[in-house]
Amino acid sequence: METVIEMPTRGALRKGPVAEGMARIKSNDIVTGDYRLMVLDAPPEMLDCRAGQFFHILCPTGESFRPYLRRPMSIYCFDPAAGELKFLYKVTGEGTGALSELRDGAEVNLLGPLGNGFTIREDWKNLLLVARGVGLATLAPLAKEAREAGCTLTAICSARTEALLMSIAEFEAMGAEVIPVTDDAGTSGVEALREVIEGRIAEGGLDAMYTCGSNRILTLLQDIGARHAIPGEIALEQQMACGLGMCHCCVRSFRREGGIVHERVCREGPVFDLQEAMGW
Amino acid sequence: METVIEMPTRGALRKGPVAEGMARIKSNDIVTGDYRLMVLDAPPEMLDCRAGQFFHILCPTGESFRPYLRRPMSIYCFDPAAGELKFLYKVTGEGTGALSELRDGAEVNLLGPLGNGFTIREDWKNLLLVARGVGLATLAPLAKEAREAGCTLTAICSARTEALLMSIAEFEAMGAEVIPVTDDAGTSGVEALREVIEGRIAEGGLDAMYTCGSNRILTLLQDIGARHAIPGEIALEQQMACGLGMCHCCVRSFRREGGIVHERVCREGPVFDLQEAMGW
Amino acid sequence: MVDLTTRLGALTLKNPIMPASGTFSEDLADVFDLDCLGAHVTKTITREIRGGNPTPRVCEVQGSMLNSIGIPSKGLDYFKSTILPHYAAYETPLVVSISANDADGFARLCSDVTLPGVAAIEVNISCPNIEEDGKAFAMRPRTTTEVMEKLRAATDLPLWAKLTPNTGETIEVAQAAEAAGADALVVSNTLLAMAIDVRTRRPKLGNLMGGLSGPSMKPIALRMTYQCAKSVDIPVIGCGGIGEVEDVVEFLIAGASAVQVGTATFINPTVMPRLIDGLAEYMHHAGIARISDLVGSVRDEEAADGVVFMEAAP
Amino acid sequence: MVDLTTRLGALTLKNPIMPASGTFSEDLADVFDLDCLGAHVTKTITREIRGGNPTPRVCEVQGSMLNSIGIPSKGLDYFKSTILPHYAAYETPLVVSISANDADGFARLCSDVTLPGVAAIEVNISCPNIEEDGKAFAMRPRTTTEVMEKLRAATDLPLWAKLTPNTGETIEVAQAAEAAGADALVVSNTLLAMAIDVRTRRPKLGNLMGGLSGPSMKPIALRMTYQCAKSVDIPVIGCGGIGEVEDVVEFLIAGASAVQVGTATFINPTVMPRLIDGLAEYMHHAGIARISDLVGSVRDEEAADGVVFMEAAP
Ligand SMILES: Cc1cc2nc3c(=O)[nH]c(=O)nc-3n(C[C@H](O)[C@H](O)[C@H](O)COP(=O)(O)OP(=O)(O)OC[C@H]3O[C@@H](n4cnc5c(N)ncnc54)[C@H](O)[C@@H]3O)c2cc1C
Ligand SMILES: Cc1cc2nc3c(=O)[nH]c(=O)nc-3n(C[C@H](O)[C@H](O)[C@H](O)COP(=O)(O)OP(=O)(O)OC[C@H]3O[C@@H](n4cnc5c(N)ncnc54)[C@H](O)[C@@H]3O)c2cc1C
Ligand SMILES: Cc1cc2nc3c(=O)[nH]c(=O)nc-3n(C[C@H](O)[C@H](O)[C@H](O)COP(=O)(O)O)c2cc1C
Ligand SMILES: Cc1cc2nc3c(=O)[nH]c(=O)nc-3n(C[C@H](O)[C@H](O)[C@H](O)COP(=O)(O)O)c2cc1C
Ligand code: FES
Ligand code: FES
Repeated sequence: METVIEMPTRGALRKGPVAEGMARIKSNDIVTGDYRLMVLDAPPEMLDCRAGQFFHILCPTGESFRPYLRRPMSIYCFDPAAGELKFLYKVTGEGTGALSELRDGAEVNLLGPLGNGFTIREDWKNLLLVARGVGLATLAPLAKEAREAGCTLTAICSARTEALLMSIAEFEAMGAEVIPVTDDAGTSGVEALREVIEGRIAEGGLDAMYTCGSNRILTLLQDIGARHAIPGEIALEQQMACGLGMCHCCVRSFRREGGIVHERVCREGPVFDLQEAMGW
Repeated sequence: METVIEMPTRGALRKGPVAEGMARIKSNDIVTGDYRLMVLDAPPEMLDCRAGQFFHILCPTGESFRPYLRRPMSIYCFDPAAGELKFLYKVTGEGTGALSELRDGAEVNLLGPLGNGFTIREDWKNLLLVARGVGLATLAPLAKEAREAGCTLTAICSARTEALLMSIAEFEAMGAEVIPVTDDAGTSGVEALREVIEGRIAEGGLDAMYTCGSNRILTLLQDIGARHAIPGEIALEQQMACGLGMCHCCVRSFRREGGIVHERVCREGPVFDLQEAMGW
Repeated sequence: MVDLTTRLGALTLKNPIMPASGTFSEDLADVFDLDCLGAHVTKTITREIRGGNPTPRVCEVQGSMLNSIGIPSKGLDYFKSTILPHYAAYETPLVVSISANDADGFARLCSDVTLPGVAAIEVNISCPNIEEDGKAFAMRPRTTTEVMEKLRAATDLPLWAKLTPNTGETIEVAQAAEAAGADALVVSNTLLAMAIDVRTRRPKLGNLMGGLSGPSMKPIALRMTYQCAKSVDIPVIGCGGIGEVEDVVEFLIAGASAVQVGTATFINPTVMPRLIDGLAEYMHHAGIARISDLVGSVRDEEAADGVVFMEAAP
Repeated sequence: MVDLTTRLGALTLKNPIMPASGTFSEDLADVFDLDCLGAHVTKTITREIRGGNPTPRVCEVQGSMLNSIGIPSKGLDYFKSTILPHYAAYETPLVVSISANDADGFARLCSDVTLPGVAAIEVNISCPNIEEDGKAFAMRPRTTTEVMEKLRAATDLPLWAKLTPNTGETIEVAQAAEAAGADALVVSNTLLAMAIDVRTRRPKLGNLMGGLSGPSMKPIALRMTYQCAKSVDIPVIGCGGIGEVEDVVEFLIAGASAVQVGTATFINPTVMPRLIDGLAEYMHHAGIARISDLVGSVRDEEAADGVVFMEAAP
């Protein structure tokens, strides 16, 4: 007699706003130095993204790398029409090491899109972003959103050497003006940056500033923002376990009326108000 | 200033009788059913072997299989001239599953040869072996040793079906007479085997019997051996951790004057006296 | 027809799979329909608003993780105004995990969360008891008895005691909790552990030490589950390193009536619905009709009774 | 020139790497020259001849193993007639691990193995004490004190106390052992655990439960090593899950003066000589001249002192 299995959850895996599933790797090549670009064939439910959001990636275990937790990665590029998702990452440890070993055609498990993206308010016209190193991965998709919103964007791209400057062509293709600065050329220091940004403000004004990652740049932009009353946003990083808001491991501190509060980078962030963010 | 590193153990990894190192896979193909043959390009220090000895194999960790301990495998064939080592194995779990996924050209870490092989006493002329299933892997190299010792060998090869009978050609190439028996044909039962063996003894006499693995065959051969005063040996299996005699996990019980004793399969075995071995 | 229904004393769950406290929240509804679960278990809440521990709060160790989150809590009022109403939307019973630093405060909180919409109270007695030397209530039978008696008097709801593995007296503590009126045991919380970054020589956790969870915990939690199931008559809920259907079955066989899934959800957020489906399929193929046919079915006849209470291995 | 010399009280070792009891024997000389090691540590011996536990005596768990070997022993006479002479061929100091079921028998054995050729005695007080309730001596400070005082009186050799992780009183036990005259602590033995074969529903170990060892133990043993090093003045020898150079360094930073390597030798029998070479290389590249520059160098200033004695994590 054929018995019937009761499947109590059939239908439970219905699509929530966050998808979990496999995506196939189209390419995964070195960009420059330790930086790699992973291009994925992703299902439509993963491609309803905003600039600033991220995916939580299950990096595979192998002989040489044995990551356990997922790894958060900003969306470097999403293209629903092409069904493409891209991550730009720096190989630093177990997780990114494991990612770097994946060959074309391999599949990788993604969870996302997660978190809140950057805001472009309707009345903002002139935007500035300051990105350093892998911070480009997080800020790059802002260029497209800025263009779609009809804004002009200036991108200050900072790196150790000229060879490590990435994505300049991509920014320019999106109509952004790129100002490359490097440690080698001595153009990437805080005071040099201040001059450039103050120059911009003097010339034509700035409506908003965006950055991510660096403490030094955060402090600089907070200072400039406060002086000139220019709002801004910063994308923050923190160790993550769940990526969904459940475990409370990814908190950072923020200044609010009433005192300092903790917020979860994965849920309330990763994008936060520039002035509220605190250095670390 | 160039400092010198003191290498306190330089030379410590000098060759002991047991080698540990990598061997390259020449092929790793299905023989029949779940049985696979792995052919390895092994260094000379691993090829000074005796029939009945084994290697302790570090099965690799991957996505699908995550064995932790090494796995013991009998030497199915060793050929110092060709630099070849072969294992015949049945895919049953994590470890053998992991082995089965290895591609040609991959390397695998081996420890061995380990344990004590079979004895062929100088005055023995007519030998009989009874092998079933993967037990063939353990007993097969006896054929070559028997030939080199100038003995005649009868090999009773038992399997569930004819399709699962392996190595008959190899035995015959070594001059052994092969008696295939199968469950399908109803020729592999204890009583059928008893008849065949008693027949041999009646015809020309038997000097020694060899087997491995099966409790049923052990009991049969012990009975026949005791009746006719024919000595014999059995290769035993047991879970192993170290494979070298250090951990005492691999013991089996043996009848001795003075009572029952434990011996380590990896160190005092895997080959033991047929009459002393106890069923399990 | 496989029947996944699970009885935990007065409570009947539609299946034995539920989340472990602190590894679950309403946020997971973004990924699947939470009504498929056997129960919902909240993060441990405290009466006061608490900030939690310094970051980093998690780190990896070989194949598992450490955490030292520190029970950040938005307090009792937030629980009543926001969290509790949220779960009212589900049929699945809600289990509220609570904790406090002293037994009387613990009992008062227990009484205050005895509210409509709460199906059971899980008391996290694995947290430090600051009236004593800071060791968790559940590290000793005496302190377990003291706090559990007060908790029992404070509520009529089913009371689940969550034990700690950081004790040498698992069985005595389990029996003390039962004697004091616990309706079930949750076995167990995380095991105190540590990791150091050799490059910086700093502890990998901001709070120096933290709790080990994930696959490494499984054989330890399974042993405790077995010890508890053998020594008490109330149901035991297994917890620690569960991530695959075989793990669930292994805990049920060891004596658990249900299981909680923690860290595995971080690695695979859909693991709980997968386990529910997988368990039904497993039972179907193995010809097992009811969960109760598995619970405590370990074939331990051959292993001497004496070793059940054995406390040292090699 | 990197100096690997390690001081353990009166004893000086040429390097801090030695085997863990029960995972080493003269058989390993088949694979490498045992004189490269910092010390040799025997399998625990007992006075009587003992058979050990039923098989299976080992099984795998995710990325680690369980064992329940049960201290089979050929007895004291065999040790004197066969094992001790064997090690006379080496320069490396010999540490003899011993055990007994009651404190007086333990002390007598300790006195009887105080022999020329023995450099130190490791007392495995993680084994069951059958005079009490069968819990290991090292589970409680009181029973630790009792047995260690008798052991101390029985020998003038350096006395190493091997602790158990199956206790909630690690620090108290460590301090009791020191107060009673231990010269060093070995931290630690295996943690009680269990595994069940879901197909047969039988325990995977013949003895039902066994000790967890290997990588899963590392964060637990590291935490105990840190706790002990912070709370006693005698040297601590770290043990548990060590298999890579970074593991050795992590234990040294946490406060261990030397380490023992157990299960890793089963996976890779040449791991100890590799660790010795690897440690020298690591120190060279990191510009560390002496082992003592690493020992206890953990940068824990930021983490509050209070949490050192914390006993519960989340
Ligand atoms: C929202 C967000 C977006 C990110 N986007 C990118 C990106 O687009 N490209 C990119 O290269 N990197 C990005 N990062 C950083 C990236 O997650 C880490 O570099 C990565 O986790 C390092 O993992 P690993 O295993 O290689 O390094 P390991 O050093 O081995 O990691 C050890 C642990 O620390 C955590 N960790 C290490 N560095 C960071 C970090 N900077 N932030 C958070 N956790 C960290 C890891 O997740 C892991 O748990 C992002 C981080 C966050 C939080
Ligand atoms: C000396 C010796 C020689 C052997 N020679 C061969 C051979 O030539 N070909 C072959 O196919 N098999 C041989 N075996 C058996 C082989 O070791 C096991 O089949 C293998 O370990 C199974 O591992 P697994 O991970 O695939 O199975 P799993 O069931 O996942 O293994 C789980 C655990 O049980 C142990 N185990 C399982 N079965 C056995 C067994 N029969 N003997 C010992 N330990 C076991 C494994 O080593 C592992 O630790 C031999 C065993 C011994 C002791
Ligand atoms: C990040 C994290 C937070 C936790 N928070 C709590 C908590 O608040 N209360 C509690 O009782 N247990 C807490 N735990 C313990 C889990 O509920 C569970 O007992 C433990 O993680 C073992 O199960 P696992 O191995 O499946 O994760 C937490 C565990 C983790 C990993
Ligand atoms: C197979 C085996 C046998 C052991 N026997 C003993 C023993 O006889 N005496 C003892 O003190 N510890 C014994 N131990 C414990 C080890 O010495 C060590 O403390 C433990 O395994 C943790 O270290 P590891 O993770 O490096 O293996 C044994 C461990 C194993 C795995
Ligand atoms: S990573 Fe879990 S709450 Fe943010
Ligand atoms: S496997 Fe360790 S003694 Fe045989």
